[in-house]
Amino acid sequence: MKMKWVMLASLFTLLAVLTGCEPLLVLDPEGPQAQTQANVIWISIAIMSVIVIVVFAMLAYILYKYRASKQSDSYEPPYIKGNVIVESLIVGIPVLIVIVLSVISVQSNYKVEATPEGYENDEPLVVYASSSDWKWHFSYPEQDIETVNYLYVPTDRPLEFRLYSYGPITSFWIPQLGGQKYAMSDMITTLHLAADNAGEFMGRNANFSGEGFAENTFSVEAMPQQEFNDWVKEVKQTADPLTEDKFNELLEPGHLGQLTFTGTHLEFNPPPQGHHEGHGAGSEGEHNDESSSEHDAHGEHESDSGHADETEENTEHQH
Amino acid sequence: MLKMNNNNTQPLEYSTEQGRMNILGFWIFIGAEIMLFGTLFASYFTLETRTGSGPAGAEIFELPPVLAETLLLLTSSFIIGLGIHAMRLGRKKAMMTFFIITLILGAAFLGFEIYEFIHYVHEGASLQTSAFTSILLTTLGTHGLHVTFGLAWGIVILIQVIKRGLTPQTANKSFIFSLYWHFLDVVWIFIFSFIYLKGMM
Amino acid sequence: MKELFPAKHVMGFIFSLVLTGVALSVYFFDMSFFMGMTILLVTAFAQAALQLVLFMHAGESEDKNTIYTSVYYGIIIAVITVLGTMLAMIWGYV
Amino acid sequence: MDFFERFLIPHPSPIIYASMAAIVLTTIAIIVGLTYFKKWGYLWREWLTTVDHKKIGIMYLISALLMLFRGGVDAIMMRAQTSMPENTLLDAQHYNEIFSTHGVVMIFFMAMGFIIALMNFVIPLQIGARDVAYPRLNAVSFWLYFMGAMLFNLSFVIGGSPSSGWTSYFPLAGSELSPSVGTNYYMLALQISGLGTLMTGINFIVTILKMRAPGMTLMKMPMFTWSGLITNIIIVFAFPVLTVALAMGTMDRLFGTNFFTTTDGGMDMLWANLFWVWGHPEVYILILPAFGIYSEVISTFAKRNLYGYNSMVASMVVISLLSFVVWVHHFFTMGQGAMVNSIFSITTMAIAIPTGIKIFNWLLTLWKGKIVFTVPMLYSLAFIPIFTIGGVTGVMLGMSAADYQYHNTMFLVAHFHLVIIPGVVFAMLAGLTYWWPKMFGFMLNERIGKWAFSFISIGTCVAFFPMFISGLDGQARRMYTYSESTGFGIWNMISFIGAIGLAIGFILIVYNIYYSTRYASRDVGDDPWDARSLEWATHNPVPEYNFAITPHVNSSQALWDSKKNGHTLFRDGLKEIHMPNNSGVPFVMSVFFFIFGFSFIFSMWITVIASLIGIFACMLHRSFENDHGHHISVEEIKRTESEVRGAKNE
Repeated sequence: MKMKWVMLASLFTLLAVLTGCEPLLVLDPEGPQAQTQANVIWISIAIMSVIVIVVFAMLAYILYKYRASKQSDSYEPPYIKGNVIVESLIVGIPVLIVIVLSVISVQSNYKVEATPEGYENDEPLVVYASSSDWKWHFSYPEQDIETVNYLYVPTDRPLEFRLYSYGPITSFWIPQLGGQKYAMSDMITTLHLAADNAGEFMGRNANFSGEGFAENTFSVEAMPQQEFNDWVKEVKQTADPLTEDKFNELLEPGHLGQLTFTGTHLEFNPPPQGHHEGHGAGSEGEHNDESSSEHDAHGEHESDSGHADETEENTEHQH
Repeated sequence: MLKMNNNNTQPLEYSTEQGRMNILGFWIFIGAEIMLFGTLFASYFTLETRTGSGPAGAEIFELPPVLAETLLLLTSSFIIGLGIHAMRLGRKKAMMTFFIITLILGAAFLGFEIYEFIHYVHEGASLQTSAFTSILLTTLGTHGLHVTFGLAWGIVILIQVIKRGLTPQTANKSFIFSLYWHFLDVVWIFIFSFIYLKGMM
Repeated sequence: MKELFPAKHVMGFIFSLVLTGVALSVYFFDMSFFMGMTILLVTAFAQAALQLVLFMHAGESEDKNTIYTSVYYGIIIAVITVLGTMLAMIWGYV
Repeated sequence: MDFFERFLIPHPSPIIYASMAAIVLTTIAIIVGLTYFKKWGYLWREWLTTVDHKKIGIMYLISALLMLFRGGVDAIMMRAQTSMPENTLLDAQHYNEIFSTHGVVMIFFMAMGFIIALMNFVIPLQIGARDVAYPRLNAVSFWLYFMGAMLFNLSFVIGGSPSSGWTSYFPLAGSELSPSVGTNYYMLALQISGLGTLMTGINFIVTILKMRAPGMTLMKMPMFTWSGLITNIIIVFAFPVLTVALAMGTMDRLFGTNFFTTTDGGMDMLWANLFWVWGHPEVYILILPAFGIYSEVISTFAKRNLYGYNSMVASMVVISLLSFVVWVHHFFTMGQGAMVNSIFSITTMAIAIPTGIKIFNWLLTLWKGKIVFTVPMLYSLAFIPIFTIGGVTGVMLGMSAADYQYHNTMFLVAHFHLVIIPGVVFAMLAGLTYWWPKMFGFMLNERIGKWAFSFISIGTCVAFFPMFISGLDGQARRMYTYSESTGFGIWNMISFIGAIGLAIGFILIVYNIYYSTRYASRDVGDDPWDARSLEWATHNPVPEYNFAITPHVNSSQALWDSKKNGHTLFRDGLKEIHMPNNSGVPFVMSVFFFIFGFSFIFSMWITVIASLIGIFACMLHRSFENDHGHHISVEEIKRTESEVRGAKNE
């Protein structure tokens, strides 16, 4: 009996905290995608709470009512094989719940995979976000600048992140703007986000990627378009250009602070083409304007040499 | 199909309870093997076009040796079927002859496969060349290892039949071995169809 | 001698050779990918069924239900694995 | 010297040196002890060569308990490290090794060992059989599992542990980014023990299908046997996938193939795909036997028949199929698009339906019952609410859009621990306590057992509920440290306290075993719980041949019917009993497998070939061996039976 109260109490603490004054990052959305996800989470919490409460109540009632200490010694529990109506109810109700949840799930899936709601008519800001052990490189091809470990974004534009990795699989995650997506070395994945309000958000790699994983974070600052433009202008005036040598140096395993460059690494170290190699037919028109085979070879060569450096450094790193 | 509702008409390999359990257990093992090769096929189809800097299937596949391997294995599967038939007739000599032919055909199959592998390596398609060649040679190699193991197993069983004659135990082992051999043929048919023919289509 | 070569086995063998021949047509004739795959699927599964029933005697023992269940289960799960893998690894992106 | 350098641990620390010393000392102590008490012969005759399913079950049990403590120590260290922000108890590399080995040990060697232990001991008894279908193969299975476990644990002191997570995602686990031999240990140890598990699967399917007592049709099997049958079917069809994946991973690491590399067309996500094609069914391999145990325990202590037997069976069959079609939900965030995610989201949530049916059937079994709160029953009752929370959060994770936010966070960690701990650990503890008298002939102390239960169940809630919150607040899993400003500190501290509670609970269980072994009464009768199924119809301790006379069965609760409704279980007279002989070959063969695995890990090809020859020699020996077992005469059975009864009358 004791147990149940502990559990109920923990559940209520959970709910109290979830609804409490200091909102949890995931449930404190600052963009339409995170909003969609938070809505799905709230709806599912609500439906699931009903199930949990029903099960708890039934269990508590039955345990209280049918405990042996309360029954007479002569009581013989009956033999009950089953009952069609009861059994169809315990099948039927879960089926209905799953159908409802499936509809919600499918709708929200298409929502989070598309341009964010309310931003459909705007040209998205494309940012290439690539990870290397254990940092993030953000390339702004439109602005022709690149940052490391921090991200400035305008608030009134949809954001289209193109993710890939120099090394292990990582997962790009800004909880308050929207859920994560993997960055992998052999393909580009696309994540559509948007920031409704200005503010500073936490971003990180969520997928375990080795020794420096815990510190593999970045900061995100959303600001009005005008401020963003000013920042770009300032970067163009003050930052050093990103050279190939410099970039290869950056790729070496380790942690770096926040860095800013003019130019992007996309020119000399292009991202993997399309989706999976050889299956990118559908996406090719979407993403590339160059002939893919030439670039593939080039890219491979580049990442090869980058990789060799990495391994060397890796062994050194582990002394 | 043979009817066998009572023990008198039951073939020797089914005559003991343990024998019947062994046969059933082997069938379940075949279920697991279906999944093993299913996984290899799933990986093959996924990696099929990922040839990196190496050759694609159409560039290295050659029909004649593949066709020879197919015919050899199909025939050996037919012959071992005859072997089991002879065993059920109690004709030990005939059965052993069929088993020996089966094993010879199996060895010839392996010979062709080894030739094929050498050819691939020659064409610059080794195990390390690309994802495609890795999975190609692994899938073929897994089947080839099964055949090799089958050859050794078949010889061991033949020796036992020679030494002990057709007892419930040796008959049971021979029958299970025939199941294994037929199954390898089935797997080869899928390799033939979905690796070679699909690749050369 | 004749009793060593039961007609059913011989016919089965000839039939499997024929099926192999039909499958080969995808190599010798020019046809669409869809058509070729259909032929291959039909001939491969027909061959497998032939081996299973005729040569492997899948249906002869008291455990035939278990045997068929095990084989079908294996085939179903294997096909799901192949298709699901293709879906998640390749088709989903196009 | 180069040759020996590879055996060194890359990052030694005082903890590791201490454990090395402890392992060496324990080994010496065991060897000296065995020699001093002259127990080598006993050990060899009674245990190492045994083919008796009961003894094999007990050996599985001991190994699983040992592994529980190995994995548990890992867990405590992890929780201790993260209990405070910026803690420096462990460095990143150690933390990574510890969470990797924690997962592997707990899933493969603790949970699998435990379920196979109980299946081994109970299923043949429940179906009224003398042994399993292939007793010799059963011994091989155990020894392969055992050698796999030992091999994996050797990584702690020789060569270094794996550190890329229990899932070993490539390319992180590839030879470039994980150059130490740790991941080789992972690949080979799991391969060897997986082989053993596959054999167990085949063995038990045949046992259950072919060796049931007369009258026991499929729909009259006890629920634990049913769950065992379904579990083993899943094992047979899931483990070959792991075999292939591990083989490919090994080849990538050692032979330079390109399956999961990032160059030459390799595809890292294929590993994740194959791993989870096996991995999701594995979850049900673990949980279905637990469902079976709960069905037995709840029915026994509610003094009622199991409600909705048919729907219980049907739901397990549905689960066995559905478990193979949901694996992509482990990587919804891979970018495969809304369509694929929607398909797998729906199949994932669909699994909740048969699982829900089972929960309600248990509740309805309790209804109108006469509920006794024994220790096994307490675990079963605590399972229902905790598992419900774990289950519904699983449905939430199944909603793929929201999963983008839960994926890789502590929310996920909370979910699967709240499923696996009540779903597997509670069940194993319930089953252990429940069947303990059948295994060892005395009961575990109820009072200590209830204390242990309280610590474990409350500890579970305290340890894992806070993770839901820190997960939603953005704490990713597998982070060895975090900064104070994140605010995760308080939740992790609560978790650590819960973990200590769990540890105390497990120590109490060990104390209970010690205490009960010394002080408990040996006079417990054959059926101390007033239970319902056949295993309680034979004597305590169970004779070698299980049942002197094969029982006749008329329902799924045959013993209950014989006690209450006048059904006669034993109708025939005594007959000679045929039993299999012991053999040392399985043990020897597994030692060769161990050598094979070890040399493969360190690329020592000469010993690899030598051990392979050894393995084949063992197989050859088995093939040529003419071993038809032995017969136990009627007189001998009579003597044994009267001895057992005599012991009870003392």
